[in-house]
Amino acid sequence: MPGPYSDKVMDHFMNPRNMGEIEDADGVGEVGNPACGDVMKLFLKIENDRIVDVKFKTFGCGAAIASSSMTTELIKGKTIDEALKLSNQAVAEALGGLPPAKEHCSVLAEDALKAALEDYKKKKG
Amino acid sequence: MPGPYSDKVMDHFMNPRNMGEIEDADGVGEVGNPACGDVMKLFLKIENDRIVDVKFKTFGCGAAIASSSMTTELIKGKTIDEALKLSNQAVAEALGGLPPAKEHCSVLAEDALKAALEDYKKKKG
Amino acid sequence: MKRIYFDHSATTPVDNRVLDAMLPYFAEQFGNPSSVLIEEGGIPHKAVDEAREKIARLVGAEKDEIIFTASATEANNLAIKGLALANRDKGKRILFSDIEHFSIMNQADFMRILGFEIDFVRVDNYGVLDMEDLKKKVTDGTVLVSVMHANLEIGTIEPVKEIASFLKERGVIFHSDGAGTSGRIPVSVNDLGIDTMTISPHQFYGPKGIAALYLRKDVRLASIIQGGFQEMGYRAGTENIPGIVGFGEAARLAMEEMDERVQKLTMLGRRLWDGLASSIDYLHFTGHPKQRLPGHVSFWIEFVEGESLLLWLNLNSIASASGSACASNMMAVDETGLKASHVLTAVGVPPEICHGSITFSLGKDNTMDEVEHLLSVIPGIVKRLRDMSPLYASFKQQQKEHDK
Amino acid sequence: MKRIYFDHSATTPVDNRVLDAMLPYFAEQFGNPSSVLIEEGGIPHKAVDEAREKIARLVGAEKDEIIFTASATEANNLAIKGLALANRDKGKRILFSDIEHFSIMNQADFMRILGFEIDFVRVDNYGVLDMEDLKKKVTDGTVLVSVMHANLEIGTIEPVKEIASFLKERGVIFHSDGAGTSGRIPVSVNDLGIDTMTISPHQFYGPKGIAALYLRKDVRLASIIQGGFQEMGYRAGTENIPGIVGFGEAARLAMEEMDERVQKLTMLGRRLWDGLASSIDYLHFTGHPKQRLPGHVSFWIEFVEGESLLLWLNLNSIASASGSACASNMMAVDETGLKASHVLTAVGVPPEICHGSITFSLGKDNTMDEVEHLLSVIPGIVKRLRDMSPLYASFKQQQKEHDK
Ligand SMILES: Cc1ncc(COP(=O)(O)O)c(C=O)c1O
Ligand SMILES: Cc1ncc(COP(=O)(O)O)c(C=O)c1O
Repeated sequence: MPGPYSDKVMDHFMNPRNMGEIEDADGVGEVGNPACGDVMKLFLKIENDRIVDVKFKTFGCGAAIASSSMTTELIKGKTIDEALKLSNQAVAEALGGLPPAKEHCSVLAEDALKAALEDYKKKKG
Repeated sequence: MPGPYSDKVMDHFMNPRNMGEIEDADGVGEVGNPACGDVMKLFLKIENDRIVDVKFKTFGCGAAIASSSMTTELIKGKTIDEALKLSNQAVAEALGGLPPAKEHCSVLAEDALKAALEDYKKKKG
Repeated sequence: MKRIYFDHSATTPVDNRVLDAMLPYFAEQFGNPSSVLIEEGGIPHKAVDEAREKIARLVGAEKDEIIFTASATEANNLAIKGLALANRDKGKRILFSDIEHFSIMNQADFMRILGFEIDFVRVDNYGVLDMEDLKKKVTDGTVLVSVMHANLEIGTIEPVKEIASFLKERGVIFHSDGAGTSGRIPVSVNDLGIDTMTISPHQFYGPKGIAALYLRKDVRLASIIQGGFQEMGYRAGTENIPGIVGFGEAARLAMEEMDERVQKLTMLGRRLWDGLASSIDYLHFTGHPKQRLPGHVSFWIEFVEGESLLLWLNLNSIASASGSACASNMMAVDETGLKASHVLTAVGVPPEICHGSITFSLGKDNTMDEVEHLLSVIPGIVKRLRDMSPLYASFKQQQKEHDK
Repeated sequence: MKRIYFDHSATTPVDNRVLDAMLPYFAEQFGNPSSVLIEEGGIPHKAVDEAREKIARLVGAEKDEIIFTASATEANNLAIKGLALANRDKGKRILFSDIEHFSIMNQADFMRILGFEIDFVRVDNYGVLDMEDLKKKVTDGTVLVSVMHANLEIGTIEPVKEIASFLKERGVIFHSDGAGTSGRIPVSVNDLGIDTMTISPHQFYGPKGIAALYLRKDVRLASIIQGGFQEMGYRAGTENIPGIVGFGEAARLAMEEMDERVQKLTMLGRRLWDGLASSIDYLHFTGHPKQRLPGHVSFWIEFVEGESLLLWLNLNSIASASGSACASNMMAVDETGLKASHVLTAVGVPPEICHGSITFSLGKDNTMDEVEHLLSVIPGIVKRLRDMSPLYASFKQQQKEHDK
């Protein structure tokens, strides 16, 4: 079906990777865009500065869910420094592009990741 | 074919009655409507106050030709007094009606008749 | 799987009988109706005439009270701009209801450039026009009021007759956008007492690219598209003959089958409504529970985002619509336009939780099996999306703590 | 007898290949392209996109420089009103050529209400724009000039490229009505250098009810019909999908078959021209003898009224058009509108003798046999009408006296 979403986006929307929560997460980031109504929550498990597990929960549109899912795939196994370098463009690109009106969803995913890493740093003190 | 003109109009347009000139006419009337470009010329042969022959020439649209033709039919054999009573509505009615934008053509026919009768009276002195 | 089309508010398929009526006017009877003096123009001219008659009959009007336009949008633009300009000696103040379609709403700026003042009349939580607010806002110098006949997002039918009778007393012109009603439910312009009404055939199995404005005799209207002498001078341009013929046939069929269609839609709609009410918690219906379009069921679900729900329904072969900001502004050039539906906001749904709005609008060819199929799949989708939602998780958490 | 259609300036039949392309979009792919998130919307959305591309290619434009409208008339209205309103900071003065179509001309009053000033630029006796008059009339504060690409009544093709280049220097926006040219002769908007151009598919075997405005990138345009987000915000309303698809296909075919069509029309047109010149006296061709549309032959005949000639041709199975006041205002509500064509008046034909004007506009499916048939019947008709004419009688009389 021709539509505004790439096959990649639809794949991640239908089969989200790493959906769920981590009970004893080392870092949790929750961000939201009230204009659009998306809310993303990212849970990180970190060992030796490396993201060993990641889960997400998202209330939002197709692009928001796919961006969250893709982000978890992109950072799993990465070091914190590597993860910090992840840009929203990279997320959008990995998804095969997002419609212009939906680019903010990948920004939201980047923001959620930053917030979770921030939280991790704060918790670690 | 459905069109703006009645069958009667088309019949008189295609087969105009009394088309031509009368060389030694007793009355001739020529009228024109410069706005539309119609010119009508009516020739009367009158004996004992009665129209014994009538012919017309018309430069003009379908309605103008049909109105002229119908007028000649309606007045042939009539007395002058009877002919003077012929109204443009009567001409239009006899034609099965004219489109609103063409009603002036029947007026023109009435005018041509009046002018020809006027001419007759003038000539008679 | 065969698609289940529950989005008749967006558009409807052209009825095959309508298409058949249109077909001769493309390649065979292709003439220009303005060329009345040649044979080629005669039959199309007559066809336009006959279609106009059928459409007039559908809404109880006279033939020469129907003006063809290219869309409901254009009809709404012709009505607002044309009535305001032609009657500006009466006043400069125009009122729109808060839930008008974009094709009314988005004229506001243009009208202000023309020197008019636009104000808005409130609706209640069912989307019904607030008569008290209207009465307060119709001040001296009010020339025109526009209140739609029914809103296609929430299904509410407005008290147009009551509004018309009040406005008539006050000498104010009244336009009603009937894109959601004419051809769908019985409409009589004289009974309603309106001055102009938009009629949109692609909402009732007619073609796209054609619509009409009903204009009550002796109401003054200016044209917005000038040119040749078509449409009694109100709207120039060579006529869309096949479109007009199809419109006429759709109108004829709508009139003939009206009772049957309404009855069926009422029944299917009721089952859908009840089924949703009993199977999904935290679901809120929108619009008026009784004064609504038959076969129209609209609602929002807490902790479920509309676009995602719509996408999942689509993946399950069900076509629906969503007033979700994300869904309805999908094709915007950027995200600046992402606002929750003004209609849902107007009926008091808090903007931060109305993103789950969905509209099911059924049509004459839908079946009870299709309704039952929808009812069988939607709970699973809702569960799935809620399971993904951090909002639902914390709500459940709070609930648990509260229950302790 | 089979009809002979020589009135392709009024409209053309839809090509069967065009109709075939349209058919799936009525009852099957009927979705609303705005509903991009459901399957029903996807294919129509893509179809609109592809059609836009084909139309862009026809005139050498980019895809997003094409705005769909319902008619050439609407495109002309969008251009004049939309360009003037969006650029009114540049000036309030607008120029039309003296021979623009009604869909430009009749906007004058509306534009004056909006505060603009309209002036007119002369043409010469061939209908070619008078460049000197243009240069004189483009004064400071001139925001917009509209000169059509070709006039369908007299066939003349205007020096649009020259006009565009002058106006560009002066920073004045230039609209050209291409209803008579695009799809008929090769058109390149970049080569011509125009800012906007009207394109009308029912003039080249596409459907009625759809047309387009080419809008050069970064030229500002205001909308005249507001509503949803269709057509990049320039023109709201649910798209006429079958119409758009048919338009696209007609554009593709026109491009593919352009050379062939032009060649054939040129040849048929030449034969018709020469045949008339040699068989009918006191016949005056109108328009430019060389810079004219292929297959377009227009003239007036002294002592022959146009409507009557047209009616007789029609009775002989030949469809033509007449600029005769009587013929072209046939459907006026009363006779007040009966004026000789403003085009013929502008090219210097004295109003009292231009009632015999006739236009033959040939099409791709006409044949040499049809041309020969016309040539064989027209002298008899002319004789018949002249024999009825009192004007011809007195002319002949004068001539006789003069010859003595
Ligand atoms: C109530 C109402 N009016 C007008 C319109 C505009 O219709 P169109 O896009 O066909 O012009 C719509 C579209 O859905 C509508 O719902
Ligand atoms: C040059 C020109 N422009 C515009 C138009 C208007 O076309 P339409 O009636 O299809 O809107 C015509 C109609 O013949 C025309 O000749």
